Amino acid sequence: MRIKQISRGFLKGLQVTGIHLFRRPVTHPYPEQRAYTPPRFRGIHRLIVEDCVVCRACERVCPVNCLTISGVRGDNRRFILEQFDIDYSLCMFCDLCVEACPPHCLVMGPEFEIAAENRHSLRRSLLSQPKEEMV
Amino acid sequence: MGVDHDNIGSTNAHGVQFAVLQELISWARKSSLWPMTFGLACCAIEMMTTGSSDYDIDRFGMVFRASPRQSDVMIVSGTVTQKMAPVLKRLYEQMPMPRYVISMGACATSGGPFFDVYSVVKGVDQIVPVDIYVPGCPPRPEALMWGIFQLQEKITGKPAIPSHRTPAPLRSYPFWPEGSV
Amino acid sequence: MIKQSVSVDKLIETARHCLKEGFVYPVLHTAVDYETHLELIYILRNLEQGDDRILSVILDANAPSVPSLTPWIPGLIFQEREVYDLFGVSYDHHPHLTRLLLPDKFRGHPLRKHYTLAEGEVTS
Amino acid sequence: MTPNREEIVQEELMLNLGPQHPSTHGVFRMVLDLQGETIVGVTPYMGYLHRGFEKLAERRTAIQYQPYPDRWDYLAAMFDEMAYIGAGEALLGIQAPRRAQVLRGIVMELNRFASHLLWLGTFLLDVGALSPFLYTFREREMVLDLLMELTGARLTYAYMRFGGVHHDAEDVWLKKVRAGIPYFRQRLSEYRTLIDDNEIFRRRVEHIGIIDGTHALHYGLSGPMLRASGVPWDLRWKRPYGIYAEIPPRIITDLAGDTYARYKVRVEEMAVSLDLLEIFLDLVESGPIMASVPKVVKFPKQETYFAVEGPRGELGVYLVGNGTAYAQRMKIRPPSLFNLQVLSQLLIGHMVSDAVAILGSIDIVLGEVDR
Repeated sequence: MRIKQISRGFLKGLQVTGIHLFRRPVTHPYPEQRAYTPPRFRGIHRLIVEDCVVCRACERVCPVNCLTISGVRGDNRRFILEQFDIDYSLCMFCDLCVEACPPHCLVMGPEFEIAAENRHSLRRSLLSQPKEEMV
Repeated sequence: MGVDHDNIGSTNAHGVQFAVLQELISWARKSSLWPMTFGLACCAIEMMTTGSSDYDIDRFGMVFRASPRQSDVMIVSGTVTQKMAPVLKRLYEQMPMPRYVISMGACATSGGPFFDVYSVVKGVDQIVPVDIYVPGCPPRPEALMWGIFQLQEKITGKPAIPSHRTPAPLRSYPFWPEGSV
Repeated sequence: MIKQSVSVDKLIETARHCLKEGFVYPVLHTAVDYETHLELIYILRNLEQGDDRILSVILDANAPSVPSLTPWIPGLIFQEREVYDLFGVSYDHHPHLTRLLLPDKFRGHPLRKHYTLAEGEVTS
Repeated sequence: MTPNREEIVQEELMLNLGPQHPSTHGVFRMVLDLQGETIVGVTPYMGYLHRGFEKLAERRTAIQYQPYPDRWDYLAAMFDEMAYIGAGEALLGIQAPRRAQVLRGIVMELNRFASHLLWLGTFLLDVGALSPFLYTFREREMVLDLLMELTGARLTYAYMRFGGVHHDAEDVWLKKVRAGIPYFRQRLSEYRTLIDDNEIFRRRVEHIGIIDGTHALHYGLSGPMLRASGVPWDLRWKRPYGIYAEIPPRIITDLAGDTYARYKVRVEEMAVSLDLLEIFLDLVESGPIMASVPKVVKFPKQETYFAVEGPRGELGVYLVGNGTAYAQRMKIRPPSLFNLQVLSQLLIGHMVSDAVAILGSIDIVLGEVDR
């Protein structure tokens, strides 16, 4: 009786394992194939520099103060952006700055591969993003 | 015959031999980085996921070890508090040389969202030396893997990521084939 | 949210009365710092009727002390330790009153309003 | 010459488990007093992940604090958001529109399913089975990807807002979730074939860590821990919030109160979550997803207690406002911390190998225990 019970559980387990031999593998071939990112994915920020009015709404709403923004008043009384830095060692990718931006010029893109060897190189300026990142 | 570490890479009579040997050693180190199961907070869940079936970190020769004595790399995954800091330092000291530290997530890198909290250490680099910082809150498993590739590059001095990479596919679920509406 | 104010010396009596009425389920225990005084909150629940009872105890902010309810409501043992840890309220006759969350070397009680960051530096 | 059994002097041994230990589910530490293999005393230590969430609520504005609840209980972030947002909405007197409430229900049940999947995998890892970990994580990954498509992040969603939700769900996404339900049901029955009849698993978890209903009540246990002891208490229907008021109750209980009962209750709850998802998907109707909310959120001088039924139990927020954008005090009721209070009672008298299984069955998340 007991042997019957034990062997039943054992065979049922083997059956589940056996079925998996014929299933498609699920592992993503990551470094050879880029990672899947949905359209709403919250990765590294992108800034449309021309649209920014230096209102600093994003700086004020950021819970961790990771944004540094400064601008000068140019001709026809418009502010021109001088500095727009995000410290990615602090940023928690929470989307609040994007939500607060009145001209919708700050968005979050699909890139997330930004590991670095020291903390200072995680501080990035959004003014001069490489072209390939802007795709 | 022991290896004279000072001579590795130098241009003496045996220079070529040692350069090849060094390459072999760093290749071996790079291909068998055994991380320690050292989960602290939210990032630990993503670290576990990195070892699970969808990401399968074993492909790169990384097997999670439960003991610091058997591991080469410590992935500090999560917030380090003042209560945890002495434990972390002791675990680091128990690891054999050469040892590497990956600081995973904003909390371990700089305190992150908790940078002004009374009980949190502002960055794990105040306690142990860090090799690679992976930002994100928490970083997705691919971001951690990217950090691991950076560490492999640091060890060997050669690129660890293939130069040609295919674009990302659409996510296909078994119940929702790619591209169906 | 109907709060019942209780004085410190009537606390045990009121709690035992609540237990007799079936409010045995401890939901929450915490303190609120109003700088002039501390307010202790106990929320107890009667699972059969499904309603809550909230007890509020006003304490002196300088030397807060209150009798422990753990012998009657065992589910408060960690909660009272936590309030002792973070607010510095001392509970009389608590079975094991030590810091719950912070290291033993920690100075000060961080959830008090006048607490500053420098106060809590752990001396190692 | 080997001494007789009686002649061996039994000494007490102190065994330290943690804070770095693979089966403590985080940085939890307990010191076991052993007599031979039997546990005679347990001292739990916690606080290795104390991150001061309650103090942060007094230092960040209500809007700025919105991403933080995700980090309390990182396995079930939607419930933390719901507890904080629900408490805030009760203070501000806002009600979310119907579509937002249905969407909240959908994401919460998806998240409960994902959280129980992770628990199932790691619990079986604790009792010695490796392969269910790989299977449950495969399915969990699908749920997380569905949630990532909706919210943009995998664990820390920051999805709910005062007065609604942040993103609207497309029809395609809702169809995807609906297509996933039969698939997940099938996988769930596959796990049950693998696990339920397994003799080793049954003998490792049955009749250990028993707690009866009266004790469970007095210690303030909640969630599956309470229901596995035979107390039918589920906040989703006993204190309905949001859309749950319209759903007929399905409370899963078990009388045994042991580790196996807790396993059964959680697995049944996963099936209930899938059923609820189906009901919620039928209730989706078009409409706005945000109510009108003032630009600057200021909590009035009141206090409130709002609780939701998380995967681990009653997750409540006690919020005191003071008329500014900052809270006077916010207290989290962590279900895991209350559930941990019975740990020493559950463990004493058992073997060391049972300790890991019992601790796994409590399902603690240290982010929530220590806050």
